[in-house]
Amino acid sequence: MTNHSNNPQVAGKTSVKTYREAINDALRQEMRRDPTVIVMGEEVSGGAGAPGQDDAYGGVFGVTKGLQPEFGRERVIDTPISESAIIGAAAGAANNGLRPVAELMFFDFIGVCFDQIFNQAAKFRYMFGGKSKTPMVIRGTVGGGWRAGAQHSSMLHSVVTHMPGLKVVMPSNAYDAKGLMVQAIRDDDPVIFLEHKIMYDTKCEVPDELYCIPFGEAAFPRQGTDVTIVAISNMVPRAIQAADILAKEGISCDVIDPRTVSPLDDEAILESIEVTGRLVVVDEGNPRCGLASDIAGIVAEKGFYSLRAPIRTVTAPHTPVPFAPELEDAYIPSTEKIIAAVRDVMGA
Amino acid sequence: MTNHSNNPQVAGKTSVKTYREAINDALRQEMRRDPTVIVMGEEVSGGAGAPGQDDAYGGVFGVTKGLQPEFGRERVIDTPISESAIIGAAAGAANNGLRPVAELMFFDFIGVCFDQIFNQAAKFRYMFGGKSKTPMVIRGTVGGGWRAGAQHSSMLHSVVTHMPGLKVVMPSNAYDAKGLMVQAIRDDDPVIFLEHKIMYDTKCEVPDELYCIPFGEAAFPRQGTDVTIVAISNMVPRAIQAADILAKEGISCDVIDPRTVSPLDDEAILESIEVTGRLVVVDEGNPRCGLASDIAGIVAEKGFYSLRAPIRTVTAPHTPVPFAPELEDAYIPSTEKIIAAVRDVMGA
Amino acid sequence: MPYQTEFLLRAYRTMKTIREFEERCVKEFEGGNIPGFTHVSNGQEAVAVAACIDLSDKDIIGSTHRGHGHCIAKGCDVGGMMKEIMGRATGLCKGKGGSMHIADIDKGMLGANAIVGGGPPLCNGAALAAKTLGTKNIALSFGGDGSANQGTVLEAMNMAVVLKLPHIFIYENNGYGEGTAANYALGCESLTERNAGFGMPAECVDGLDFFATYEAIKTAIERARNGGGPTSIEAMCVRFDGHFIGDPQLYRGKDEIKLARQQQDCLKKFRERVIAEGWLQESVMNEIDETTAVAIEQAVADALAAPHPDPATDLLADVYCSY
Amino acid sequence: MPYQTEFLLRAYRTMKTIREFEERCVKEFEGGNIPGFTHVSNGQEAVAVAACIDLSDKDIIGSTHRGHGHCIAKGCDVGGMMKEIMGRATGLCKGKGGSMHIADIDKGMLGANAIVGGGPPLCNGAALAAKTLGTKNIALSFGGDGSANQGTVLEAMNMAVVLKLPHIFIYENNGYGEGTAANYALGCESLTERNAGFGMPAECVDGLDFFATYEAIKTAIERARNGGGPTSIEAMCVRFDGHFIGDPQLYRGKDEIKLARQQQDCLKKFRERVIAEGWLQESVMNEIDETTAVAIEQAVADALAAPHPDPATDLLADVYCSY
Ligand SMILES: Cc1ncc(C[n+]2csc(CCOP(=O)(O)OP(=O)(O)O)c2C)c(N)n1
Ligand SMILES: Cc1ncc(C[n+]2csc(CCOP(=O)(O)OP(=O)(O)O)c2C)c(N)n1
Ligand SMILES: [Mg+2]
Ligand SMILES: [Mg+2]
Repeated sequence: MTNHSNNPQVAGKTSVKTYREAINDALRQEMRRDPTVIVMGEEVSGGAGAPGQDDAYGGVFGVTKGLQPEFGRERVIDTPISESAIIGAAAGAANNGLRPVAELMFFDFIGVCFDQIFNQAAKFRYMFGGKSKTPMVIRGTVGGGWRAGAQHSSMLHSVVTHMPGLKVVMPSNAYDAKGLMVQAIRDDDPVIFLEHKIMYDTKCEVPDELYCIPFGEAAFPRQGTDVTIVAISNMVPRAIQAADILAKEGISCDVIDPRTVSPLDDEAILESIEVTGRLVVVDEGNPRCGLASDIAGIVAEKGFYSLRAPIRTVTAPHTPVPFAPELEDAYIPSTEKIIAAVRDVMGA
Repeated sequence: MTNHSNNPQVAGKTSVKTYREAINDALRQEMRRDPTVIVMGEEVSGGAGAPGQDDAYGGVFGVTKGLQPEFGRERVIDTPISESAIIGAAAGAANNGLRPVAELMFFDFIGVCFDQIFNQAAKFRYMFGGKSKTPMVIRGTVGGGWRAGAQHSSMLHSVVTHMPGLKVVMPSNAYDAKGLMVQAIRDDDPVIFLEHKIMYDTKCEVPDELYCIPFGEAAFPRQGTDVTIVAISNMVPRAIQAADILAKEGISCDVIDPRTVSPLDDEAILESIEVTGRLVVVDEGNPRCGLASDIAGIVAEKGFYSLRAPIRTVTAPHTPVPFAPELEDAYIPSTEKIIAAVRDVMGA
Repeated sequence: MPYQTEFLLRAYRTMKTIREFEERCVKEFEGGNIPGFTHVSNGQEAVAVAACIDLSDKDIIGSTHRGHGHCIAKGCDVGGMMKEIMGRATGLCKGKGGSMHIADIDKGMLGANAIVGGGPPLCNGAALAAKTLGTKNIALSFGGDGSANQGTVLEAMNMAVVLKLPHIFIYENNGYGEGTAANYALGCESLTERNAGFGMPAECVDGLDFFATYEAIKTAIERARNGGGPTSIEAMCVRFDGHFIGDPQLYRGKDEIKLARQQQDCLKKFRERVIAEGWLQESVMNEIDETTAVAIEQAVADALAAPHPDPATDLLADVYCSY
Repeated sequence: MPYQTEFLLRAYRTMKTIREFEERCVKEFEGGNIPGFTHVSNGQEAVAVAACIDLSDKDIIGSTHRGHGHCIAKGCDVGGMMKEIMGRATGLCKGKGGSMHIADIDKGMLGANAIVGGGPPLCNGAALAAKTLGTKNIALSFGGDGSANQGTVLEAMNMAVVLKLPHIFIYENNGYGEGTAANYALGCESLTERNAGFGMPAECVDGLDFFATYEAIKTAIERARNGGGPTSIEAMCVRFDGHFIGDPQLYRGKDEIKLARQQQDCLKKFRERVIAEGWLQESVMNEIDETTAVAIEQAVADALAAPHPDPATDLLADVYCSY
C-alpha cells in the first residue's frame, strides 16, 4: 500500500494486518515487554461484573480484544463512564511509575475530560520546572463516515495540537499505526493517539516484531514535483488516490503524510515546496484554527519564496458533522475535491 | 484612544469608562431593558449564604458588581463550583426563553465544561435541523500578564474559534467591550465573550446609551499603506504602539482589530493587504492551530497575489504560560517583537 | 377505578407504539435502511411513558442516546422520527441529527444526547428558565445507570438542589452501561441512597411496573411544580436488546434475555394488571396493538419514500441563526 | 503517653512552620515581593499536618490552590517553596509554577492545583500505580468544601471505590469557597453523608483538633494500605485570611475572623492540649517558635537574594522530555 520511503528496516517476518490488529499487536507486545504498561477505559475488556463472557468487547471497536484474558483485570481496567477520572488516573499513574494507555472510546468525549488533558497532564512538566514526566497515551477514535452524527464524528486533533505539552499522532495505515503506537507507549510525554474509525479494517504488510516510528518524521507515500499535497489520517488514502489519478494527466504530486501533527515535520513540507512551489493541505477537521491553516501559515511564513501559487486548503466546512449519509459524504473532503484543488493550483 | 473609524454614531452623552465599567454598563442596561437576561456563575454576586455583605465580590474582577442588589438573586445567580452545570444550565435556559450570561471566572476552566460548550450549546441548532436557538453568552477572562501561572493565564480563543456554532468576541477597549456585549446578549447564537484581564482598568470615552457593535466588522485603529498588522484583544494596544513608533521611522502600518474572531472580517484584512502586500499577525495565544496561522492561512489562500513578503506571525511560544514575571513577559508578544516583525517584512 | 380509561388507553398505546417502533428499528437497521448506530429501548417503555404522560408540551425533557421511547412518550411524531433516523430531509431534524440527536423543541423535547451525562445539566437550565419566568413548568431528565457516574450528572444534581430547580432526575437502571454491569460501575450499594445524599428526595421504583413508576414520578412532578425542588427516581428495568443494534451481547447471561422477555416485560405486566383489575378489556388493547402496528408500518413506508437532504442547500444551513 | 515526644515535636514544628510561612507570605505579598495571586492556609495547619505526618516520600499527595501547608507538611523545603512563590530560578519548580503549582515529586507532592477539583482524579492515578505495582503506598488528596461540588471530584470518588484504590479524600471544610458559604453551595445536609453514599467510609472530624484529625486519618491510611480502599474525611476548619491575599472579605461576619483567631486556632488548641496532658513543655514549644521564625526569616532572605530565571534559557525549556 503506502510507500514508506523513510521507514526503518524491520527485521523478521511480516504479515498482512488491519489497522485494528496492528494497534492491538503494539499494545500486546509492549505489555508483554513492559509490566508497567496498562490499558484502561470503558469496555476495554467489557463485561465487568456481568454474568456473561469476559472480554466481551475488547473495546467497542475490538482494538483491545484479547488483552484482558492475557494480562488480567489488574492491567486491563474497565472503568465507569467517568472520563475525567479515567484521564486523571492515567496521568497520576504515569507520574508514579506506570505507562498507562487510556482510551476515550470516541475522542469527541474530550469535552468531559479536557481539563485533565490540557491543564494537567500536558502542563505538569513545565509547571513543575522539568521535574516530572507523564508517559501516558490517550487513544481516541476520530472522524466521520460512520454516520454517527455530530457528537461522535469529530476530528478535534487541531484542538490538542494547539496545546503545548501534548504530542499528537494520527496514523494513516496499519504499518504506521503499530510503529507509532510502540513509540507512543515508550515516549515519556503525554501522547494523543488518534485512530480514524473508518480505517480499522484497512490492511497492509506489517512486521510481526516490535518497531518504533519516531515522532516528527513524515512519510512520503507518493513522490512528485508539481504539487505538494499534505494529508493526514483518513485523508492520506484519498490524497494518494488523487495523486494516482492526476499522475495519469501528467500532474506529479508529492504526497506527504506527517503521521504526527505535533511535532510536525515542517522541514519535509518546506523541502517539498522548494521543488513544487504549490501546496494543497487536506484535513477532515474544521477549517478555523485547524491543522490545514496551521500548515498553510507555516509555509506562508517560512516557505513564501518557494510558493508559485496560492495555498489551497481542503477541509470540512465550518459546520458540525451532519448525520444523513449524503450530507456527511459532502462534509468529508473527497478525492474529487482534492483533485479539483490540485488542478486549481496548477492552473494558477 | 482607539480610532473606531467604522463605528456607528451613538447619540447622547459619553463618559470615560474602564473596560470593566463598560461591560458592567452593558449588562446592567440590558438587564433593565430585557427581563429575560440573567447572569450566573461563581461569585457573580458573592457572599451567598454568608454572614457578611451581599454582593461581596460582584465577580472576582468586579465586572458584575452592583447587578445583584439591583436585580436580585433570582437574576444574578451565584452557583457552586460546577462549571459543567453552569454552562449546561445557561444553554438549557437559553433554549427555554432566557438570555443567560454565564461567567467562567477564568476561561482556562473550559476544561471542566467543554462538552457543554462545543458539543451541546454550539451544535444544537445544526443537529436539530435549525429548530432551536441558544441565545447565551459565556464570559471568560483570558490572557497573561497577571502572574497567575499556567492554569489561569491562557488565551484559548483559538479552541473555541475552531468550533462551528460558536461566535467568539474579543474586545480590545472599553468602547468595543460595551457595544459588543450588548450585541452578544441580543444575539441568538451562543457567544463566547473573552475579556482580557489585563485590560480591565484601561479606559476610553464610552457612550452612556446602549449601542451594538455588529459581529464580523473589524475596527481600524491606525491606517497605513506599508504593512498590515492584525492584532486582537490585549495585542491591539501594543500593535498601535508599534505602529506609532514605526510611523516616526516612515513605516506606515495599517492596524486591524477584528474584534470578533468568529465571525472574522477577512475581507477587511484582504483589502488591506491589497494595498500593503505585507502582513504581520499578532496573537497572545499559542502558535499551533492558533488564530495567527488561521489568518495567515486565509491570506495565503485568498490574498496570495497581493503578498510581497512572507507573512509573519508574532505569538506566544509553544509552551504553557510561565509564572515568573521575567518569563511571562518574554512569553507574551511585546511591542518590540511586533516592531521587529514589521521591520522584517519591510526589509524583505 | 383509580385511573381514567382514557389515561390507561393512552398509556398502553404509547408504550405499545414505542415497542413497535423499536422492534421495527431493529428490523430496518438490519435491512440496511438505518445508517449509523442506533440504541433501542424496548423493555423500558413503562418508564418513559410513566414519566411523560402527565407532562405538557411546555414541560421539558432531556434524553439520552437511547431516546426513541422518551421522544414518543413526549409526543414526538413517529413519522418524523423514523424519517430522522433514516436521515431524510423531512425528518424531525431534517436528517441532520439522526437517532442520537432527535429533538423537538415544540414538544418540549430538548434532545436525545450522544454524550452520556450531557442532558441533566441542560435540564437544569430548562428548569431554571421555568423558575425564573414563573411558568410552573418542570424539567425531567433521563439517564442510565451508567450515566450516574459521569461528573456532569453529579454536579447537576447538586446544582438543582442548591437552586431548588423543578427538575426530576430519572435514572433508568437497566443493569448495564454498554457491557459493564451497573453494579460494577456504581461503587455504592444503592444509587438511590447516593442521590438522596445530595439532599433531594430519592426513590427507587420497579420500572417494569407502570403504575408504581407513574405514582412516584407524579409525586415528584407535583413537588417540583410547587417549588419543592428536584427529585431523583431510579427505575429498575430491563434492556431487551443489545447496547446498540447488532451488539452480540456476549456479556449477558445464558437465557438472560429470553427470560427477561418472558418474565420482565412491562407491557405484559401492564396488560395483566389492567385485565386483572378490570380496568381495560383485552380486546381494546388488541385493537391498539393492531392500529399501532399499522401506524408504524406507515411511518416506515413514509420514511422510506421521503426525500434525502441535498448537500447543496442543507450542508451549510442552520449552523447559526445568523453569521 | 499515647504519642511519642518526637512525634509531638514534629507535629508542632510543622504546624508552626506553616503558620509562620503563611503569615510571612502575606507580608511579603503586601510588600510587593510575591507576584501574582496567592492563597494562604493559616488556620488550617492541623489538617495538613495530621494528614501527612505518617506518610513517606513514596506516598503521594495532591493539593489545591491553597497548597503551601500541604507542601510543608509533606516535607517540601520551605526555602525552595519561598523561592518558587517569588518566582526565582532556584525555586522548587524553577519559578515556572508559582504558588498555585508547587510540586515536588521526590517528596511525593504531586502538585498544588489551580483547577478546583483537579487533584482527586490524579491521586486516583497515584493510588492505582501503587495498587498495580503492589507497593503498599497510598495517595491522599486535599480539597475544599467548594471542590466537593466539582464533577471531577465526584466521579473520582466513585472510581476510587470501584477500583478499590488506596486513596484518602480529605475535604477541608473551612466554610467558604471564595465568598460563597459552604452551606449554600453544598445542597446536602452533610458532605460526609453524601460521600458515604458513594460507598466508602466517611468521617467528619474537628479539623482544629490535631489529634482527632490525626486519628481518623491514621485509621483511613491503615485501611488503604491494607487493601481496604478509599476513605473520605471531612475536616471542619477555619480560614484565618481571605480567599486570596488582599481579599477584602466583605462576605464575612462582623468579628468573625477576630473571634476565629482567638477561639478557633488549631495551634493554640494543640499547645493547650499537650500542656494540659503534660505531653510537652511550653518552653520547648516556645523554642520551636523561635527557631521556626528564624528559619522562615532565612527562607525569605534567601529567596529575595535568589536569581531570577533567564528567558533566553528557561522560557522554552521543559515543555517536553523530548520533542
Ligand atoms: C461521555 C460519554 N462517554 C461514553 C460514551 C459511550 N457510551 C454510550 S452509551 C454508554 C453506556 C451508557 O449506559 P447507561 O447510562 O446505563 O445507559 P443505557 O445504555 O443502559 O441506556 C456509553 C459508555 C458516550 N456516548 N459519552
Ligand atoms: C475549575 C475551577 N473553578 C473555579 C476556580 C476559582 N476558584 C479558585 S479557589 C475557589 C474556591 C474553592 O473553594 P474550596 O474548595 O472550599 O477551597 P478553599 O479556597 O476554601 O480552600 C474557586 C471558585 C478554579 N480555580 N477552578
Ligand atoms: Mg444502563
Ligand atoms: Mg473552602
